[in-house]
Amino acid sequence: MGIPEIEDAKCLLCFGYNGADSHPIVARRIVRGRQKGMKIICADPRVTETARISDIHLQLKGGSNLALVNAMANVIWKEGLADEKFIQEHTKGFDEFLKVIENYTPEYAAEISQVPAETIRQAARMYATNKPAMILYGMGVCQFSQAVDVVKGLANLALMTGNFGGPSMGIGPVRGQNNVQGACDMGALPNSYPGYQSVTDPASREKFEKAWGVPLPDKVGCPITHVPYRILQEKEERKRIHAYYIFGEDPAQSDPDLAEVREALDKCDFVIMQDIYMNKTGLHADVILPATAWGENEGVYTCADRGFQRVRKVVEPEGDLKPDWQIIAEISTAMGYPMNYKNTEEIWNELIDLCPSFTGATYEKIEKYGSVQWPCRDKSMEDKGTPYLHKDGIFATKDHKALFYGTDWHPPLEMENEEYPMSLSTVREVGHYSVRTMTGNCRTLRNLEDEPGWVQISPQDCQKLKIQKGELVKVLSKRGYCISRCLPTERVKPGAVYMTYQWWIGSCNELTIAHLDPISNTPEYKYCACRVEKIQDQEWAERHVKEMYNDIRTQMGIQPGKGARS
Amino acid sequence: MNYFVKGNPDLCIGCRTCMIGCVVVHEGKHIFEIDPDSYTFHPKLHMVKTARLSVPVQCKHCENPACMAACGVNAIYQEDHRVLIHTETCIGCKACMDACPFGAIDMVTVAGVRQKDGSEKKVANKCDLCQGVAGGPACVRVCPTQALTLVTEEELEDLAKRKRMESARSTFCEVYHCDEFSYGGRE
Amino acid sequence: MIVAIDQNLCTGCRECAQVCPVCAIEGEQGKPQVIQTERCVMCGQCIQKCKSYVSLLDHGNDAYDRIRKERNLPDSVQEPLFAAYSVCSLDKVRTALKDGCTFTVVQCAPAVRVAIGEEFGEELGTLTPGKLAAALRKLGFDRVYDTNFPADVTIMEEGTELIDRVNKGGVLPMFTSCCPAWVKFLENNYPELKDHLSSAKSPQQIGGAIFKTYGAELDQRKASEIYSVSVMPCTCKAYECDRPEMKDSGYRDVDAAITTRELAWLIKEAQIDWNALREEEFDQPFGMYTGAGAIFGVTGGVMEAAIRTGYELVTGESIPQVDVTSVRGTEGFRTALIEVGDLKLKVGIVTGLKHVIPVLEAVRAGTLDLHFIEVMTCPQGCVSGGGQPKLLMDTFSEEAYRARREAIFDHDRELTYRKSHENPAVKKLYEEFLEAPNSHLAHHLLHTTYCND
Amino acid sequence: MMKKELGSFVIGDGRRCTGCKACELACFMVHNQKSNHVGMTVGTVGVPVVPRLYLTRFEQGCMPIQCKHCEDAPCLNVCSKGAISRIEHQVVVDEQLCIGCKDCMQACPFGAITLLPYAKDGCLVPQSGSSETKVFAAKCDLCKDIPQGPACVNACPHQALRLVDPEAEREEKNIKAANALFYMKNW
Repeated sequence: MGIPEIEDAKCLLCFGYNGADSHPIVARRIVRGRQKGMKIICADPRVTETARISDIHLQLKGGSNLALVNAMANVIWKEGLADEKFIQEHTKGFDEFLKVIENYTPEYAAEISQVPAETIRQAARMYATNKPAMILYGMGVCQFSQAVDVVKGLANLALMTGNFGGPSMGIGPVRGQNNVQGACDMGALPNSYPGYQSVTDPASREKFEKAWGVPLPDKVGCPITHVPYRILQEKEERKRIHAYYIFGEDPAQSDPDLAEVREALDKCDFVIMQDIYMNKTGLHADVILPATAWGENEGVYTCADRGFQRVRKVVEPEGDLKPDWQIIAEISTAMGYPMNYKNTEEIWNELIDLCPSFTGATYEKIEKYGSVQWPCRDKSMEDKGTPYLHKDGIFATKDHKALFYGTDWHPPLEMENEEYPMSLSTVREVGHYSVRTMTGNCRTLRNLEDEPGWVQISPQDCQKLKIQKGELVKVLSKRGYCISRCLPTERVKPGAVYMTYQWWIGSCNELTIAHLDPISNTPEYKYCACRVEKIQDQEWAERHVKEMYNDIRTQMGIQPGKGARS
Repeated sequence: MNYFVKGNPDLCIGCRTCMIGCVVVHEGKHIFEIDPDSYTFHPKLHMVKTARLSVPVQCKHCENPACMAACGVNAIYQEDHRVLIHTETCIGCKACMDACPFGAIDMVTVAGVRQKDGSEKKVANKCDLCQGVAGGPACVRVCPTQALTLVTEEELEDLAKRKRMESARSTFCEVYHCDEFSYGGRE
Repeated sequence: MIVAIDQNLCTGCRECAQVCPVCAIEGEQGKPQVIQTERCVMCGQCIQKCKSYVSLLDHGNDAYDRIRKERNLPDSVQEPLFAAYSVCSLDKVRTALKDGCTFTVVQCAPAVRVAIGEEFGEELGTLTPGKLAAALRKLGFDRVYDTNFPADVTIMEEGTELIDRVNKGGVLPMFTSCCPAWVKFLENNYPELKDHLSSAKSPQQIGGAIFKTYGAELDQRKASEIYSVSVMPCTCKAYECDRPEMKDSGYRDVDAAITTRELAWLIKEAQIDWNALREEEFDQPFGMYTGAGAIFGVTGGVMEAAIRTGYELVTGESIPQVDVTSVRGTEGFRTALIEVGDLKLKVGIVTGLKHVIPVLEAVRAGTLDLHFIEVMTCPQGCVSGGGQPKLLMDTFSEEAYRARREAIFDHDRELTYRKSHENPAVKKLYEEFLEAPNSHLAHHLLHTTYCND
Repeated sequence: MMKKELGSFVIGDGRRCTGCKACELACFMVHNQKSNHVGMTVGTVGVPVVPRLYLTRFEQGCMPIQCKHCEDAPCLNVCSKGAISRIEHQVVVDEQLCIGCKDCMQACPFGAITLLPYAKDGCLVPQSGSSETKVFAAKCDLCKDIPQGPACVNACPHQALRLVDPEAEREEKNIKAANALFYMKNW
């Protein structure tokens, strides 16, 4: 489905996705859809902007996603709201799925998710009876150890109600960071070449080996979240990692359990950091390769709805920095694999000819139509791409049938306990973006909000801890601690605290746990146990925060001494 | 009658672009070249987020403003459909701040100006409907979801008229089941 | 008039009007207020309340001295002066003290010793009987006696009168008569109930009568030479001692009554260093008093003292529980039932004159089934009297009254004798002089009548 | 509530004030307990009453006037002796330093400062070099270092005095204003 189609959906199930803070432009569509009478069901532990204007807000307890999803499926089936014709014709595995969701009555899910059973029923009815219905899910789904199971769970709901293969329906991942979709399309994944062609499939491997003239390994690569293990604890010498080439990523800020990440970076023999600004990872790198920023180079981005779009250069880069592709080409040539592309189009053409589903997306076509949503197989101008997948229920599986997949819910790994009585979840905050490498240096955004950032706590918990708005507090978990500013808000329920991972001082990733989803290897950012402590000496805390911020900015070579004005 | 900007909580997504737009317009484009410490970030509207809503709140440019009455030094005056504060005259006595029932006025530092004892000079700050800015209020223009609208006298007038018509029509037709307006025609 | 409002200082805030128990203060809001003398009972609560002080800004720099002179206050007075004030009668006392040949006698009320210290910076409710005696002696009084002694005598008289009324079907319920403002209130508004009042005089007047008769004999002095002064927490006592009928000793029983605050002025004027004073005893025999006399200063105190003695007079045995806690407390009107042998004595206590009106209406209608009722005009008895040290902030009044009340009960607990009839001096008084309570002589000297004018 | 940036102040409510001056007396008392051994009772006072708020009468009623602790304080900026400074957001006069030049009295637009006699250890302090009593600029210091201050607010029998915390109240009024917008959003 396409982003513009959001407006025309009759019903939107927004699961674990805070549009207003992560993608204001997408949120515009949701608001406009609401004005056009779209029903909104919002599942989020917090009262997000979408929840605020939703018809039904399923304010579930963190870590109970699958229980809720299964319960909705249970209600849809029990109340006969499923599209049985679509199920027969376009899906299989429905009966095993039914056995799984059998005991997920709304009452059972209510206990786990703290959402009243009646509300779950209303939500399921609303989703099933307003077609076309669209599902948007974000990091609230993906950053759990049961991430893949919940995505499949949501897909089950869409399948049960025939919400596939048409406009303004289906299920849409909204992606966390910019061009995540493009990176995956281009094969920056441990298990696939460009165009999602699997590394373990001999045919694909031979095609790429022939095209690139080098033998390619037939095993899946190492995901970023396994790198610390492969540096620090890997027993087999052959598997241990000695060099780490990082570009456009700041693991020392955005990966969980930062203490372990820093240790890994320091132990690793050779670390290269290629980025447009200095950042926390840069502090541990042996070599810094300054690359051009988004306005200084050109290329192709892919939007969350699979739309290739051209990015063009606006400003000539100053200082000795090059576009990313030129740096990689030079390094590859130096390492004995000559790459002498003249421009990005040459690279793009080589790539789309190797990927059947991208072949038709030439530069010319993208510039003409503004955006081409793959798959676009034919180079002729008529093939404008595919706005939505699985048209008329034809799925990409061999027998074109979608597979139902039901599993049982299980709680997150690290639940609250005696020593760490509250749950912590990472969230987004409008005003700054990602790891603040860019927005951290934009003055008006820094005026709006600056270090050490906020920790959102319910007013009841603030009263118990005797902390006021704006007071600096200490947040601790088994992995470490950080200092942040208390923000009492009725938008969160007691017992849960929420922090944004963009803050360098109030960096919540000092606390998060590196427990991964077995398939997607995404860490369980959205749930770990933590504790909030009052700091008695506020003067010391304020000075300490300012000094830490100055030190970091000085080490990074940004104007030294110009500390943050919090 | 004075104009004012009104926020619609149903459209507002709490992104605060309006606050940044307000500062940039009042500070001027050079804001991005000058030394970050040489300007002051004082938006003239403030985002309010509660459990139920997000919407910015700013001065309503009242017709007989409580702030103007409370001002000890006559620094507040009405001109060009708006209520304005003459910041050179203002002594920061906060009477207006206490008088305003909407909390639309706050006290802000004046960049680089110190009092005799070294403490920063602070004066009253509130929405001036972007006086002298082409295109009118910046917050209205920059809002990504058009949640802010400038309400002028005329609009207010015909809003009231429209509501009167609507209630008259619905009472006449739906309550008394007459089919069309007959201007006092029959019983 | 003893209690007055200065028309130039009064700003018409009418805080006093709300405090006046008899609604005797009238005037428009914002205009000077006027006291209706026929209704006023001179309790002085308006004086305690008034905050409209002589201000440099509003009245000019020399207004203070002028007003101080107008009110003939001693020049040593530096404290703020207010619109509502009580007439100062220190001149008479000063001349008496200077006059070599007058024999000056002074008595001080139970509530004075727990408040006078406050005027010299001591904590609220500091108990200072010893310093009080020392100061009075230093001022030149020939005999420093204590109203607590006549208080014990009052119990003997009133207790006996109560028992007679109960046994012989006398007029019941009987009201106490030691609070002059309450007596004046009854005379003004319920004259037909005057027989309900105990005929016994107040301790001040009983003391005055005794000092000028039996006391004169003991000191071989002629009554005419004696100048009898009393120090009272009350502004109405000055009116009581000047009542025409208060001359049963042949002379004014009490020549002058001054308030606690006036005594403080006198002490300051004599440049006596209050904090350096060493404790001294009251002169005997009229300085000897019991715990029962001491608790007169608190609401329910007279009642408790009467019960402690009345119990023994009726049953012949001493009261099992000396602390009759059932009559204590600060509510405006409370009742209690005391088992005195086989007699079920039903008593009532009123504090704050506003609370007595429904009681009087019940008495008039004959529906009030009580034997004995204590009535005090001031909010919590004499400790909160109109002549007591005036608090700068009303928010401290509750704390002050509580502190003074507790000091009095502490004083009661530490005394050797705690029941009036055990007072050896009282026994000697009856043996040598009065023969017996309510005897002919006692009746002549220590009892009085009401609604005389 | 966010870090305190603005000075609080006490404001009178003319509708409730009866003009009884309990506030003036309380103010004098708490400011002279240590310096002039003023106790709880009138008898312990040996110096003239020097309040720092002034009950003011006008035809329709009366109310006390006191300092607003301005953020750009004319008195502070005019005091050539530097006797007036800002301590923890409150504007305070150093009584020893004040030479009674009366500039602050003329600068204050509210008449919240007046010259009153200065007393120490229970007696008036003479000016150096003359028998005249020393005077100082008396104004509200919001009961600095006085527990349970401000005393005037607690002493008022009719709760006609209110301690205003401008920032906290502004936030509350913002939320009320935002809620009001909730009801206007359909038009």
